[in-house]
Amino acid sequence: MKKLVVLVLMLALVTVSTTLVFAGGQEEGGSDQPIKLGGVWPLSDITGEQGSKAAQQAVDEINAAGGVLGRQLELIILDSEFKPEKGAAAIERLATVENVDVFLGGMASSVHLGQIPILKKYKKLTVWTGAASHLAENAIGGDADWYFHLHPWDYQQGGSYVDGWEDIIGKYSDIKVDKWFLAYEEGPFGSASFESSKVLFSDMGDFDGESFKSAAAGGGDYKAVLQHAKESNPDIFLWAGYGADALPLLQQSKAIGFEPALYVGAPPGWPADFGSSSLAEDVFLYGMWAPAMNDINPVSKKFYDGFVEKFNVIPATYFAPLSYSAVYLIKEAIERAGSLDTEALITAMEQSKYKSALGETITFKPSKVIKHQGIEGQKILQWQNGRQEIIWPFEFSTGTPVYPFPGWENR
Amino acid sequence: MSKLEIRNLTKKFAGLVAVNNVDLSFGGDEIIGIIGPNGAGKTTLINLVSGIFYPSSGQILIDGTDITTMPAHKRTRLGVGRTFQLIHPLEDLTTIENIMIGFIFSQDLSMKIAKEKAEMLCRSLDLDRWDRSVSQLNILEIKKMEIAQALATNPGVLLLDEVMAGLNSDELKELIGLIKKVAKEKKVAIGIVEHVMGVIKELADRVVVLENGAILADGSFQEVMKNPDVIAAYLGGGNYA
Amino acid sequence: MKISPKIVIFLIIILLSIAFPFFAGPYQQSIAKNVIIYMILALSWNMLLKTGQISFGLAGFFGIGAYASVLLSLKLGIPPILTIVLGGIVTSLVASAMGMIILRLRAMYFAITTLALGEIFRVIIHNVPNFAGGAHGLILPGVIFDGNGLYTYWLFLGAALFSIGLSYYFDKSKIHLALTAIRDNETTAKVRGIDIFKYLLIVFTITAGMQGIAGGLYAQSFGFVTPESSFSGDFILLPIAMALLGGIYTTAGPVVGAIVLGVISEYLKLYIPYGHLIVYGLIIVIVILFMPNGIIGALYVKIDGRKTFGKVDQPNE
Amino acid sequence: MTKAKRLFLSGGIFILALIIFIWRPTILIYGIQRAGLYAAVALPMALVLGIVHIVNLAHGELLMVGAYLTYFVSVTFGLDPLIALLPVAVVMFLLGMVIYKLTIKHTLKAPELNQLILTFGLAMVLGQSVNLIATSQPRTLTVDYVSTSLSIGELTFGVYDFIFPATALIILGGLLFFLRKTRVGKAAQAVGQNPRGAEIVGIDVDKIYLIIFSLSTALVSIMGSLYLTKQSIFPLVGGPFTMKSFALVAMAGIGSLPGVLIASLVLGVSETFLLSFKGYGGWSNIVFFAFIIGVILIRSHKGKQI
Repeated sequence: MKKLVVLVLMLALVTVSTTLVFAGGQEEGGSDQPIKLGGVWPLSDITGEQGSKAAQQAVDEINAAGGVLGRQLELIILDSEFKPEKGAAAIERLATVENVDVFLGGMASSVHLGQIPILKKYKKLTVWTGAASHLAENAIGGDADWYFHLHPWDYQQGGSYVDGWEDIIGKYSDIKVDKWFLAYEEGPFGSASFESSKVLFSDMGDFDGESFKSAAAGGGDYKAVLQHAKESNPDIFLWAGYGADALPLLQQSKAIGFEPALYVGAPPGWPADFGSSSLAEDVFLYGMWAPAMNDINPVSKKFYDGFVEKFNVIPATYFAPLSYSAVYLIKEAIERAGSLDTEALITAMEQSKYKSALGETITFKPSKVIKHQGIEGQKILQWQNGRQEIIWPFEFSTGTPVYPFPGWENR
Repeated sequence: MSKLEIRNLTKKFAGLVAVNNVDLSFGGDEIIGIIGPNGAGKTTLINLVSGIFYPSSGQILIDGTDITTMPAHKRTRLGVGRTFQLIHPLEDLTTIENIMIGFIFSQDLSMKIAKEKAEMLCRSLDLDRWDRSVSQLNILEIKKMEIAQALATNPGVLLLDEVMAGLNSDELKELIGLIKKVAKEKKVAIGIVEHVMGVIKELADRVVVLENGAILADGSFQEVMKNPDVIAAYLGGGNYA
Repeated sequence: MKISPKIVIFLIIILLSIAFPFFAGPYQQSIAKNVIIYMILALSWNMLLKTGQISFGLAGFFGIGAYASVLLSLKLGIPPILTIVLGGIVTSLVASAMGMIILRLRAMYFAITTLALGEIFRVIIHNVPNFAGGAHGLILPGVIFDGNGLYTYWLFLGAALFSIGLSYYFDKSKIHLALTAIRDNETTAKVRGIDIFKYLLIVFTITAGMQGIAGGLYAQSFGFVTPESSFSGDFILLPIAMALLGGIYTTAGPVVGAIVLGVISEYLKLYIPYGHLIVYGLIIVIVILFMPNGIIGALYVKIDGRKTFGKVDQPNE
Repeated sequence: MTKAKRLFLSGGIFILALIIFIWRPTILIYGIQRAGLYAAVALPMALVLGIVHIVNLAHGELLMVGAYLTYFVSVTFGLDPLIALLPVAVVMFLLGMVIYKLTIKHTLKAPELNQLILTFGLAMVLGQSVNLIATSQPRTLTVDYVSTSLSIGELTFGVYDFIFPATALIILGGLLFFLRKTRVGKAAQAVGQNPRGAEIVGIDVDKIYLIIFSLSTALVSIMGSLYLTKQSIFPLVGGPFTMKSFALVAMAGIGSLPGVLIASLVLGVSETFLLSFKGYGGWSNIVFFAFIIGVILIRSHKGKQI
């Protein structure tokens, strides 16, 4: 009996202390208070880690330059831990405990799917940098005017590749692409690439593909899929996987003597020092940004130098400039709106014309379902002399394509 | 009044014959002693009857029902009870709970009635500290608990496997008295495997001697002890008297 | 019926938890909901553990429940609450069919087989894109109660109380005796009339159903399922850690463990945004080292002076 | 099993292997390479499970830490990873000792679940610490010899991967020699079979546990170094290996080191067999788990309950 009483009392204690611990301040933001932005990223992942840091960098820059509307910005960063329920709880906290005015951040579609019901509840201005799955777009729906999505949707990425290769073939007549082979990791990221590409590339010749288990998921043996690719002898070999797959794929291609004329990789990020490998030379890649952008884009240079100075590392993922851009988009919208009223912010956001570090001037247009889609495509780049050079769109190009992919023996 | 019949029972383990063509039946309130040298197949026989192992061939019947291939818990319900040579108490349960198990699961009694019955049983066995955990019991109490556990399943036939092992002479006397009382009051047929000849002499109405898995002799204690085969077997296998 | 202080305190806690949304904000409620999901998993896992069987199949059943609930909503238009219950029943049916085959395995062989079956479910879901959305998963047109936090919280609380009640019933009824007997010594248990297989099957089926219900709640409240998130390995070891840190073989243990670990993880990340999981891991290590019987076990030792608090069979050798 | 049966079975397997080899030689080549990796990683876990009787959920994380150490040693001192693996293995042996002394030793008397969750916590600490220090960005060493290939007629395949089966055989041979021929090894075997009995005859059980756990840590770290030469590493790279090894050990039967090799071979070859059919790769994951369940069930049917 006694032990039960003690037990129950302890339970009660835990409940009460929980409530107390999480009862946050509910004070309203006065005009001298900072404007609060709330960001959610998976902080243990390089995308989330650098994305959140780049956002902080932008906030610090803006504050150093006097803030917005005479007020400072404050960025509250929460970890989604790559878990939908944690990502959703983070939004609840930002909305109710921290009383932020704007949501931003994002990475991973499944986490975002969990957050969407909560975002819909608060309908605050939301600027999202990740989540490419069309399921997320469907879940957001067509009437969410407060939602601004920067990252291209999966089908848009596929479409941009079609445009890109058509442009490249048109410009460089020696490049021939009739037969495609796509090796894709079996998770949602790779499957989405395959399904959309299969439809989109059907006009551009033979399209074939097969899945593999990514090293990120405990795989890393690509010999079977490479063997099949070799047997189908494509003009262009693409792979959609993760950074950890990049070099082993090349090594195993070399080992089995597979030498396609175009070798294209589409991971969200590349391994450190990838460029220093001789195998990496002249591999094409899809991406939104590379340090090469600094040569032609002053915003990119400013972002890059600031990031390196502040954090002492090189930005390794395009989620960093993307998050950086998100903060500036928000800042400009607040300035245009002259207030933090959501309606005014949405209208101001719709008028955005922000020259971003990614090259594009970001404006918002409707996509298949939602009203406000920012960037609509990826870029085609190529590893040349250890550096990612931008090949397409030609307006951002920092290099010309090297074709064909040199044989393994000449490296 | 139950009756256990064992017909032509054989059990082989990987070529070794542990029980060899045994025919044995007893019942009513008979107490039979099962003796024999180490490795004679006594415990295997009990294991076969209670359903721990299944025989290689032969038949086991209780009150005419064939239980040869029946799972152990069903045999218990039909009245086969036993104790273990190496004691197997359920350590995470209290003593009374250990005993209640039999009432609940082989006689389908409710928790409340099972508890009352278990307490009654404990009293009748002079086992007072029934609310303790098993680890706090002494050896005699554990033996009593084992017997109570088996009695709680309401057995018609109770097989006791070296239940006296490890007891001093006072404790031995107490337990012998108890078993006599149980046999008389509960009308249970008891098969008792024992090394201590004094116990067999005291308790058994009839004695069966096993050697190498087969029955060597079957009769009253005096008869069996005079049997030259038995004497030879025991002289060969060491002195147990 | 005489009113004991135990019942009074218990009622107060229930009332407090029902009234929780009125003095705690949506964030606290969402934490509570997350805690409840893990609490149900921890409780159900602990219920099966009483037989000595260690299941790693939690994520598999969680995923089946989640998918069943979403598919029933999408394909048959059944109301969400009903699909959660039906999802639990579907999971139970799957589990009982599996149990027929695998419940004679013991110790780590059972554990690894349940884990493998969970993975097989995930791979199957992954490879049937037309039926279950394949690698992308499926989304629901809306979430349960149209996102009304109050009702959702009460639904979760209801599920939690149901699970606690079930677990408590397992502690107090004859099932407790059967399960403990099976864990302590199977030979004794069967010789005393316990149908081991029947009880294992019952418990396996019921606990899998609870795990399926947890999956259904999760899917309906967030409005989606994907193979990766619905069958996530997080639903295996975290609930086990919670049950163990709270104290196994009791109802209070998993409840306390889920609350403590669930709250700590939220608390930590506010102060250590980058790297809080290191501290979380360290807490698990330290508690296991210094409270091998869990929080409730440590309390029992304090109150009862009892040294040991149950034990699990050693691995088969 | 009778001798005739065994002969018949091995003959059948040999003929099957021959047919596969003639039909699609790559299945066998890649299958053996894959099996080698599985076995070499699973063997140290089998050792710990067989003797210390703990399921080490930090097994994969120790591989990962070994790989990262090798990476940093190689980059800093410009060493070839195959040379760097030696000092790293020594360091990892010491790390194993520290982990054992500080944590595992104190939970050995507790139920096995406590060790499971303890090592789960350790895995979290190791993984997240590396994540904080080195970020989640994959890291790679480029070593030229890993893509060495051999062409026989039409067939071109990588030969470097044979380092995995070779290592597996060396580890297995070494461990068997250690356990059967050396004094410490024999003592370890006695401890594995009956720790209490071993204690009575005067074996220092704690010291044996310490040696075995540290040895296993060093061995798995060597596999981490080898893995680094072939693959990119990242903080979560080890996780899948833990479960895979655990499953293989269960398939092999606890305590059987050669069994791990056979289980790995069966799995490796059947996975590559399925992968060789285009479009069925996604189902090859099922093979792994179906095999585990099948083997465990068959063994439970033949023997007693396991």
